[in-house]
Amino acid sequence: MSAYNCFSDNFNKETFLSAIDARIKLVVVLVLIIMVLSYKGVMFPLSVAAFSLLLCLSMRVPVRVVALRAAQPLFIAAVILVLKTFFSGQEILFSLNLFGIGLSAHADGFMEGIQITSRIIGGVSLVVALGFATPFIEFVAALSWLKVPKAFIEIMMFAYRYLFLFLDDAHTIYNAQKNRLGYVGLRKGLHSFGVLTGSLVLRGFEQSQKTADAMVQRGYTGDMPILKGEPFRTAELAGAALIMIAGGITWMI
Amino acid sequence: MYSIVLVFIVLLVLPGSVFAMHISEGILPLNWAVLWFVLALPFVAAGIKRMKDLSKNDLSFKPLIGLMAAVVFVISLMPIPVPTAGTCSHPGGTAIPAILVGPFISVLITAVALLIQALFFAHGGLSTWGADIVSMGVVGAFTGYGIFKFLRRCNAGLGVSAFCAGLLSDWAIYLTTSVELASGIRGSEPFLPLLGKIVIAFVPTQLPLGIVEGAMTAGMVTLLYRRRADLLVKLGVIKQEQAGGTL
Amino acid sequence: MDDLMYSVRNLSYRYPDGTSALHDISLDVRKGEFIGLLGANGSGKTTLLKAMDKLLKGIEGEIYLAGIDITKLSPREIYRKVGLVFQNPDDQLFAPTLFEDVAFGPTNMGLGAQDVEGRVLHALKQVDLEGLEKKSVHNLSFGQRKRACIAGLLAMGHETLLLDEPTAGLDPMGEYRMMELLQKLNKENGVTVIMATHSVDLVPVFLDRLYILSKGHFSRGGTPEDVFNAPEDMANIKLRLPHIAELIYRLKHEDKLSFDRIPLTIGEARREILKSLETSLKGR
Amino acid sequence: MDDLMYSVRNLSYRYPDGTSALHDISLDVRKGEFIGLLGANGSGKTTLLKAMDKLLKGIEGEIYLAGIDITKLSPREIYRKVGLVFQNPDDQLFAPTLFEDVAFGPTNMGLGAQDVEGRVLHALKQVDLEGLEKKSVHNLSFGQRKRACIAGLLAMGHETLLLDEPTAGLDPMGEYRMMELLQKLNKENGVTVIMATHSVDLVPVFLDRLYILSKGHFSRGGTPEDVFNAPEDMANIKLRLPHIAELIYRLKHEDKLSFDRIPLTIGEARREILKSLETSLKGR
Ligand SMILES: Nc1ncnc2c1ncn2[C@@H]1O[C@H](COP(=O)(O)OP(=O)(O)OP(=O)(O)O)[C@@H](O)[C@H]1O
Ligand SMILES: Nc1ncnc2c1ncn2[C@@H]1O[C@H](COP(=O)(O)OP(=O)(O)OP(=O)(O)O)[C@@H](O)[C@H]1O
Ligand SMILES: [Mg+2]
Ligand SMILES: [Mg+2]
Repeated sequence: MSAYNCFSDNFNKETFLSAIDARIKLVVVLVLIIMVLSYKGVMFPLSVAAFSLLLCLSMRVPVRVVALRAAQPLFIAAVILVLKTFFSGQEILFSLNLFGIGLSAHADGFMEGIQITSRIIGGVSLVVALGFATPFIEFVAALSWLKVPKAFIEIMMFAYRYLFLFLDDAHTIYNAQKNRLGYVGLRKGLHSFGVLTGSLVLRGFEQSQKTADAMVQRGYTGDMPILKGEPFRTAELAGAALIMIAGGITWMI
Repeated sequence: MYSIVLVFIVLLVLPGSVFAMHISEGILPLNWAVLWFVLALPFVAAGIKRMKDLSKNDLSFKPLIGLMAAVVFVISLMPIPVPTAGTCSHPGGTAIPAILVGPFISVLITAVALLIQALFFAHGGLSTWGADIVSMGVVGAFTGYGIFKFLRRCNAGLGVSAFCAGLLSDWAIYLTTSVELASGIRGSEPFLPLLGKIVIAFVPTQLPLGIVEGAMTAGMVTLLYRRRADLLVKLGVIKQEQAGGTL
Repeated sequence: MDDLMYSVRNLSYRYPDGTSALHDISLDVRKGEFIGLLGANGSGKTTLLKAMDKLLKGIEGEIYLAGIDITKLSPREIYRKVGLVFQNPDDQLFAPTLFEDVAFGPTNMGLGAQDVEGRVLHALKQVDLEGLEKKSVHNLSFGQRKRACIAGLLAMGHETLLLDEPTAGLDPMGEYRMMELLQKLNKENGVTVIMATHSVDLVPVFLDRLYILSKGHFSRGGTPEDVFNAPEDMANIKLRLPHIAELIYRLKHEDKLSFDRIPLTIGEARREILKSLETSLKGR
Repeated sequence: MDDLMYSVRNLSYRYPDGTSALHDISLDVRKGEFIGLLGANGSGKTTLLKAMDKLLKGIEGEIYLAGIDITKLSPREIYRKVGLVFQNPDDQLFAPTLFEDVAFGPTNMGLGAQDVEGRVLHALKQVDLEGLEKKSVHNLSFGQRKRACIAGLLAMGHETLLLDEPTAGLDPMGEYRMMELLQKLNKENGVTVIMATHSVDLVPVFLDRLYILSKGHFSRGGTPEDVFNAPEDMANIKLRLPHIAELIYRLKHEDKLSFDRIPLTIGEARREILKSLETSLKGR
């Protein structure tokens, strides 16, 4: 199933990037995102995007997957660009006539659009690269180092473990229903969606009881143990600082 | 004006999936991103607190919430074909936990699902996480919960109440998303006309999608009622004397 | 050859997480054969069966079902011809009650209510689950759920069955009865059966031909006799001899009794032991 | 008697949906015993094991763990002493990766990271899963998941293990190795083992004592010899003889060879066959 197949975690390969401390990766990405969002202009976000995409390629993530991942945000970016160019701004760049509807492109609108678009491209590529370079577990450890409440992290760990199961379930039930012509016609379709959702929720309930039993039996008393981070490695810290400084300089130019 | 809207709609709905309810990374400038975070945080914190209280005496409560988050995650990624727009879109799914475990915990559940989606699916984003929590979590959950409780108090049936909760929470989410989007990409434009354009652009997908979401929510509650009425009683969705009766 | 039910050509598959589960697998199954897939845990049996049911995306190589490339068949066309029983019953059962679950398939096939009921009751009887129709599938014991899965397919009357360890978790009698049932379907109704299994003791009694998987490769194939005739490298493929064969093997090699061949079933073993006895008596 | 590990007194249990799964069960297990529960599908084995691990609410009767009524013990106190492996691995594995799942127990016991890692790696080695530490549990094959569950308990070093069909779904070699591992824990470390199983062929080789369940009642108990010595009513309890016993039984009753007793294992069978041969030779 496609949703499952393009999950980033599936593409974690053992690369130099996945070996880097997740805390460092997370902080670097957050800092770069803030720079991208606060930058006026397009150069910085686009160079960040180029940098992140290169990283993805170096991790041997299939280009198709990266494209798939970025497709939706890129599409939104395109729409915003068109919207901004044609429907806002004053300085007319050119006009065209589409099926009798007059449209004018505006230079200032276009500039604003480009600005937002580049922000999206930069931000999305950073997050995509982070997703591919960080196994879930290390991400969780990094969050806990960032003082995200433990209860939140626990919920996230449960969710992550079971969402694959439920994705499979949803897929199975959906196919079974389709085979039985469950989605022919509006009424039947709506009903089938209802049953599908209900079954998933029910499965969630029943599985959670079993999970709790299994956990109690192995010493669960209400708190999940979370991996403790190792001390930072100086080389990685230095590398991170270098990237952030380089980013900062590019940002200021 | 009308023609402008028309072109815009065509632009939006034609190629593949459109604006889902998620606001993707980078759309919001820093100031707005921060603002939505600040708005979202107290709700998430309240959700965590409430969950901690409830899980003190019930060791299976945290796993339950975690698994609900997984379920919401899956539901909010289900591609729903929207005939009027000729595309697929995703439901929000927040009304479901809102009815079952209350609005605050639902915000927490949504926040968790959104973070995983942002990181490993590039749906939504890190900097727009706050905004997405506010729309899909806070607004979605409180609308769904409020509507459901209100209708139940007016003696509406379980299915009907759930349907309306799902429908209205879906529409409320999309209104909020539109506001967030409009303010985020406004630039030098006036705010209200842009909001209008976005809202109208959403209509062909979101009107029918709301109905699907209503049907899902209603289907979920009726299925639970038929098969595990005891759970609904335990969660306080219905009262003991209502279990086993007719809808 | 047009009596081929399945023909798998150079099939390879890699899971999204990078695990390479099948390498260059080719196999042919003729109509009406009863085939076993054996192999260690994680050797790829389940993956192969799933690929044959077109449940995996992104396979390399080709799979032909009755001569037609399965990539050209819709799920509906496949499920009409082929039924797959999953290894874990919980992956398969989803309707609220046992009756509804088993009725699901026949209802899909567009049968009338009465027909459906007849089929469901018959199928439940075949797997010894009469009387539990109204029970929620979730509340069945593990072995009962396993039986329920099989009933769900029996009720549909497929011409080909793919079974992923159909007897795992069944009680000893149930295991035998299930194999007898499959044999009956195979012999009398001509159903082609392909099953993954770990029960080496049952294999020689029921199966026509075996394929042994090892780490995603075919390590060998043939009749049960062929396969169990090289006891030395069994350990590599995590197999062992059937107990009966093991006994005779030991009697032959350690106790130096004379046996012409290593029997695999109780019936054969009886004959061989009697024969060996005869020889000793004569030899005297 | 204070060497009793478990003492179950008149235990009955009815599931919320009305199914009466256990009636008036009493059993005693001494420290260091290796006990098997056998019985048809749905006879109540899983229910009994769950009751013994205090996972069921509303049981009738009493269960004593090392002399203490388990209703008086907190979950924490129970899990310190007793570990249960569920029948369906998917009910048991909950952490994202294999390593974490196995590490869950030891971490909760308050061990340091290094200790935990040592235990996890050792446990994974014992069940032949080295090298898969980072794999997501959801992506393991069925048999691998079953092994993972067992590793999760091994890593905790319990003094009593309850195992619900620990070898179901394991490959033939894996099954033997698992039983040998349990036997080693039992003999060398004095671990009390109580396992539900359908593998009649393995039972006589490894187990000290059996209890047979039938529709929620105890139908009989005793050593493997006692139990398999009444082959006639095996069918009622859905059991069969081990293959070896079946062979000798047939040789004795149908082929009229002389055997003093029905052996249950390959080793015994060899001796008996040689003895019988001797007798025939002499008789001539
Ligand atoms: N969904 C999955 N994602 C990634 N790897 C998987 C997945 N399912 C199975 N694998 C891996 O693929 C290999 C083959 O698995 P498969 O389930 O086909 O084995 P099997 O022969 O059926 O084993 P078993 O006897 O335990 O059922 C194993 O190494 C397993 O870990
Ligand atoms: N959760 C449940 N709710 C209601 N009935 C149940 C539940 N679980 C099991 N049962 C019923 O209780 C009886 C005993 O089930 P149990 O699971 O203990 O059998 P078992 O001996 O473990 O069988 P198997 O060999 O198939 O695992 C069965 O008739 C079963 O249908
Ligand atoms: Mg398998
Ligand atoms: Mg059981």
